[in-house]
Amino acid sequence: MYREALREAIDEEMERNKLVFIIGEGIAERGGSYKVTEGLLAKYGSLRVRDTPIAEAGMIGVGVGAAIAGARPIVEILYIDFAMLGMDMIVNQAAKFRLMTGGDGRVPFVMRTQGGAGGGVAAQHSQSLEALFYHIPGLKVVMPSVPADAKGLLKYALRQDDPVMFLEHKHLYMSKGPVPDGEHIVEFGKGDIKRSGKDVTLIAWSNMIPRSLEAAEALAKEGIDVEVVDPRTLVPLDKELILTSVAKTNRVVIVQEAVRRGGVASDIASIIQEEAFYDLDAPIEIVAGLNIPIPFNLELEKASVPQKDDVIAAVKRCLHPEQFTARAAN
Amino acid sequence: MYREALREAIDEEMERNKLVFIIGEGIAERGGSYKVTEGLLAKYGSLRVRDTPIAEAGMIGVGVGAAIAGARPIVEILYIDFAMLGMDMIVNQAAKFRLMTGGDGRVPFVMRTQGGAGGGVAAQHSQSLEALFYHIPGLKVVMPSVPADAKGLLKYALRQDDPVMFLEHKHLYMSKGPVPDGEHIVEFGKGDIKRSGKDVTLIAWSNMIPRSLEAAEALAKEGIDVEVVDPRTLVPLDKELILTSVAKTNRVVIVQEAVRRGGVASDIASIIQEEAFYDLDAPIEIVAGLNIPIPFNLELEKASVPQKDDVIAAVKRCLHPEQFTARAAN
Amino acid sequence: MQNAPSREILEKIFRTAYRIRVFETEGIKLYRQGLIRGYFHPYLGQEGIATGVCAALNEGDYVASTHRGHGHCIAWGADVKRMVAELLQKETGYCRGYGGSMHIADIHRGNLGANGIVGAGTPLGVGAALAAQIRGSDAVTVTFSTDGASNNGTFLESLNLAAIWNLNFILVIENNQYAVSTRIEESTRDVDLYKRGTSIGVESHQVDGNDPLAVYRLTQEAAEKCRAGKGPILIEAKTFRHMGHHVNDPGKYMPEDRLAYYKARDPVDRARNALVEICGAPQAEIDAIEGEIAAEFSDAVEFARNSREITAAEFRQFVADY
Amino acid sequence: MQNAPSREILEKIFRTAYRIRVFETEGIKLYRQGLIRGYFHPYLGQEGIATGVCAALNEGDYVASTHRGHGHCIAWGADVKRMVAELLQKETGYCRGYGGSMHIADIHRGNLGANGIVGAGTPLGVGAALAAQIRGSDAVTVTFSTDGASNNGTFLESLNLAAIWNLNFILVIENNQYAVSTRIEESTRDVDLYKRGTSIGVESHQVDGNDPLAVYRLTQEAAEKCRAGKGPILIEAKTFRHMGHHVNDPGKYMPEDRLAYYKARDPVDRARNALVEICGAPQAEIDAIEGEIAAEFSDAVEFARNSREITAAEFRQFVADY
Ligand SMILES: Cc1ncc(C[n+]2csc(CCOP(=O)(O)OP(=O)(O)O)c2C)c(N)n1
Ligand SMILES: Cc1ncc(C[n+]2csc(CCOP(=O)(O)OP(=O)(O)O)c2C)c(N)n1
Ligand SMILES: [Mg+2]
Ligand SMILES: [Mg+2]
Repeated sequence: MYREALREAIDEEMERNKLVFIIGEGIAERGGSYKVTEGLLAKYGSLRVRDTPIAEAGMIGVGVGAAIAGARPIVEILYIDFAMLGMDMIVNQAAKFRLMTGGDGRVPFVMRTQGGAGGGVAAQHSQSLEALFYHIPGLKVVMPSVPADAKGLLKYALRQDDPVMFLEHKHLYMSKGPVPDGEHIVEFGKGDIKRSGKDVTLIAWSNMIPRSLEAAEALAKEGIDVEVVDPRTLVPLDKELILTSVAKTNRVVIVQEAVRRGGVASDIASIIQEEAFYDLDAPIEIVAGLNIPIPFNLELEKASVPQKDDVIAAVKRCLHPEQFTARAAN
Repeated sequence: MYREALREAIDEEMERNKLVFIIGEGIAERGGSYKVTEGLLAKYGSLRVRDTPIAEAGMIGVGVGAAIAGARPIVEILYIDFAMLGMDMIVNQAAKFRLMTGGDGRVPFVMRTQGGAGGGVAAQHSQSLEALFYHIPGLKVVMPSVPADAKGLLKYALRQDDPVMFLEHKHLYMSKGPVPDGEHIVEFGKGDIKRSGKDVTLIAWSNMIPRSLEAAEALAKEGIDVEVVDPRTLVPLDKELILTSVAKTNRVVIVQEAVRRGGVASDIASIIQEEAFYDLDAPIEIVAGLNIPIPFNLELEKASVPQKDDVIAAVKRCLHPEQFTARAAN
Repeated sequence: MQNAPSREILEKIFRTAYRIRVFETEGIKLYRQGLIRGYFHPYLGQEGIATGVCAALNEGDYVASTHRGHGHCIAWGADVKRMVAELLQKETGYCRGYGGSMHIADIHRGNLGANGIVGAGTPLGVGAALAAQIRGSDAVTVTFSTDGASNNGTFLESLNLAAIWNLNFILVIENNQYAVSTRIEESTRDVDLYKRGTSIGVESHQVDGNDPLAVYRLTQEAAEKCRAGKGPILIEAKTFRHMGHHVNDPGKYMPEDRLAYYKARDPVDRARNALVEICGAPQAEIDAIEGEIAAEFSDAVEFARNSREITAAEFRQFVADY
Repeated sequence: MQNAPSREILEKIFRTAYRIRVFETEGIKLYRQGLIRGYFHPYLGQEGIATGVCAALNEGDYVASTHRGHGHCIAWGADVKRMVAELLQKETGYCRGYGGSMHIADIHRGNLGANGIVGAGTPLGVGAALAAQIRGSDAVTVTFSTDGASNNGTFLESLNLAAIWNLNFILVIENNQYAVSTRIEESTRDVDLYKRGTSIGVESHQVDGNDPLAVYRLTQEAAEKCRAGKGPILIEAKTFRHMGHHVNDPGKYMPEDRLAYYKARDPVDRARNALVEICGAPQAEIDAIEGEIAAEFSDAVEFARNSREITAAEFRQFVADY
């Protein structure tokens, strides 16, 4: 399970390196709201596994400081929404320290948190905010979609020297999948083809991967062969993998849970149109959240983020743009 | 002058509506670091013009609360970089209140601040962070490039009911331009053609407008006729104006000072390729800041943000893509 | 007992405390039936605070609340119908189903709303107090806050602003001694949170939060001082939850003896006893009040169940404006 | 005078204070000549604090600083050459010209750096103290902070974390009574900032920041207590700037009589007097020290001027990694 894979990664890295430690709200005795840190207190003690007060700016800041001073902190923020309280420490300190020190200062800091809508937790507990970190040079942005990647990427995160926004999804914690035992490392910047196909390149990450795979299976039944590309890390982004796939399919759908306006999908689209303009046979389709905060009402919540049918429709639109755009027909 | 235009807007709106007030660091007796609020204390007194301690989260939060309770606060944040300290109040409170209350609650809150590089103020005082606000539904994002717009947009901001990120540029305060006296209002969502042309659509905002206009003049001498489109407000965005221009020129350059990765330019590009794919004769060119924090060294600082020559080169690339891309030649 | 409040006030206090008790007890049942989704943080055990505080405020005043906001909302006089409807995500709810438990607000009546971000109510409340000052009104704003929020930067920043601007602001810290499962002793070296107010020049008090009358009296004095230009004031009310953090938290980490201690000082019982002992209200009258409030809740559930949800078309229109 | 520090310490204190004085005085001239760009916040008048504090610390300890950071940097033993080179945006500077005045750091020697964000040094410093604890080291971390930063949320959040975790952390608030032109009385009702530490259970002291020896002694005690597991400790050092907020601020808002009061208690003079009075250092020796330090600064300017800037190619390589 995703959450166990995360736990394994933390456990193994804490075992391996005494400088790895973890702080967060209710992560010690209680084992965290999503049970990722269960058992770690008993194993590593209260020096390296400790609860914090409700002070996100403080805990992120303290984590950044500890990283600058050579430790390897993991700071767990309960909801990505709450990371907004610590943005100064992320944006102005963690992300900038390396450049500001001319390269001497490094910040091996990992912030683990989770985002996404579902279950009626409403506007302040449902956001997908990866785009905010994506735009800040100096941060790595990691969004694992399956347990094996969760483990391998977290292990890698804990061995490199730049601040990492490790973004999980509340709906993935219980998701299943094979997880290699022990030394399983996934480097940053290496995307993964989660399903290969020849007709359309579908780019997605985090919880949109399982949803897109479902859509792809449904489309397969109609004879449409979708290639599902999971960048796994948004920064660094595996452009090569994306462009290679686009060169093959000539059609692109990007699926993100975050709101449409100013999301990472837009950026990936801008890169593709810039670097593979002449490969494209149709406009890039972006399937994304509506430009609104997430409503409490479950039906409205569902309407606010991409569903399987939205993905299916987008794939079809991009296969037959002439049916949707007058100009394409000419 | 830009800063006087801003002052006029505040002055006229404070005169007009007793619920308009302004808070910020050093804005009262000292008149603000950029002299925008000079004279307002004397005219309106310390109830409506007041200094704050260095507490960005607090002052933004208090402004949001005052707005919810029906006043019309202007909160001046010295540098947009410091707004990171108040992100929770912006993202989770101001932007969401309207939806979370089912439409009943309104937040007529204006945050004025300034961004941009120049003068060696380094990584924590030079950012262009409009993309962060752009991605948060519920916020309006305003970026005036000339004094008249600064006045008209700020007056409009102070009469509408949603939270506004009013983003000025440190290099524009002393810039000159005609400013209509008295009742001059610029509505949100109405872009402006700052120079009309037929060969290339150049979209820019804030300080990239004067720079792009210079580039356009230089290009005009070579017989290249650039249309410079200033959306003026990024949210709402005047898509119509942009798409109309693109339909005419079939070529697009977008110039932003912010870093390339995940910037607003990417989003505008994604919209154009989505809605005007068949109009485009060449890839959309994005001229943007490098993906790094701004260095202190003046030469490196200059190299980090778009200069006139970068704009000129991009316009030429998009007029003759075949010279730059092997594929375009086929 | 020194200057007991009027019978009218005492009855109001009991009614409010009991109304909250019923709302939470019955609400939890609805939640367990799957009728309510998302988070539900019961106010059980803390009723004395919202009840005492709001009884001391006037119309035109403001309140801002927390994630554990039902009690404040009810004490501020909310329509229980519209509250239940909100929890059931119906169009007749306070937020038309857009907000839910953590966001119920009634801006037209000065309730700035519950809040999903711990600590956020403080700056918002100070802002409302600032707006009142700008308008020249003597309205008082109360922010209900928590022990957890007292370790958050917003506490210092916004209370300090209220202080330097002499705002009519009362910060009520409901110190229930836990933040989810974290004991207050793990979060601070000094569990007497009122001292933090004193340290920045804010008049600060401590009170038994399970004593609705004591809370009422202290708030009344505080509000008077505010209206006389002597604000802000901080009130730390010690209390304890009757159950876990939210409906799905069994709260096993709460020591039984401490729970028993506080349950023996149940604020609803105390409000009832005050009405009986001070005003001599007969049992029949108490029963009548309780019956009336129980019926009111059943009606509210009925109302909510019969209400419709926002339609797709309404939603589209809402979205179009963003 | 009670247990005067050793002659070695007294000389170190004077040398450091004087070195800062020269750096700032001469640095301002370079700024006025247009050789330094961006912000330059002089530490003139506050030398006693950095000097006294750092003299009491050990190798292996950490410091974190503010936007007004030259003094801390020098007191921590930075190479003046590399500091001037940084201000002149040269490749030999501490940050290779990427940082500038507000970001000079020397992470290899435990200086976490100046900071352009008021208040940010506190969590970073607490973090360094936490890292030391994790490593099992008894290193102490000092964050130099300011009156302005004391109204910021980071103050409460991070000092509280240091307290509950018993970190070896000393927070030194340099209370120079102004934040740019804003008087401290306008920013808080209680100008005795140390009380904020007390209110959260942190041992807190006040000291005359213009008395380097007093600062030294207090810091020494505080560091000892930390190493004995009794941290964190807060020290409020009252002081006053000798000029405006930054080089281009004439500082006219500073009342002349207060300025005169503090100039009469000049920390560099006091450090010099201590050396003369306690150790009987002859004037010739003082002159020699001063001459040496002045020469050191000239050499540093020479060094910086002769250094090169980062090349475009080096920069491209740097960027490629982002
Ligand atoms: C800023 C923030 N951090 C964390 C949370 C998650 N959270 C919700 S309630 C809670 C505990 C709150 O404890 P306290 O503030 O004492 O209020 P109580 O629940 O005791 O009423 C936490 C950690 C949150 N909602 N907001
Ligand atoms: C978070 C933040 N807000 C505002 C500023 C702008 N600023 C720089 S220095 C300063 C005044 C600082 O006063 P204080 O903290 O007392 O330090 P001092 O300058 O007196 O040493 C301000 C407002 C900043 N750098 N960071
Ligand atoms: Mg609590
Ligand atoms: Mg100061």
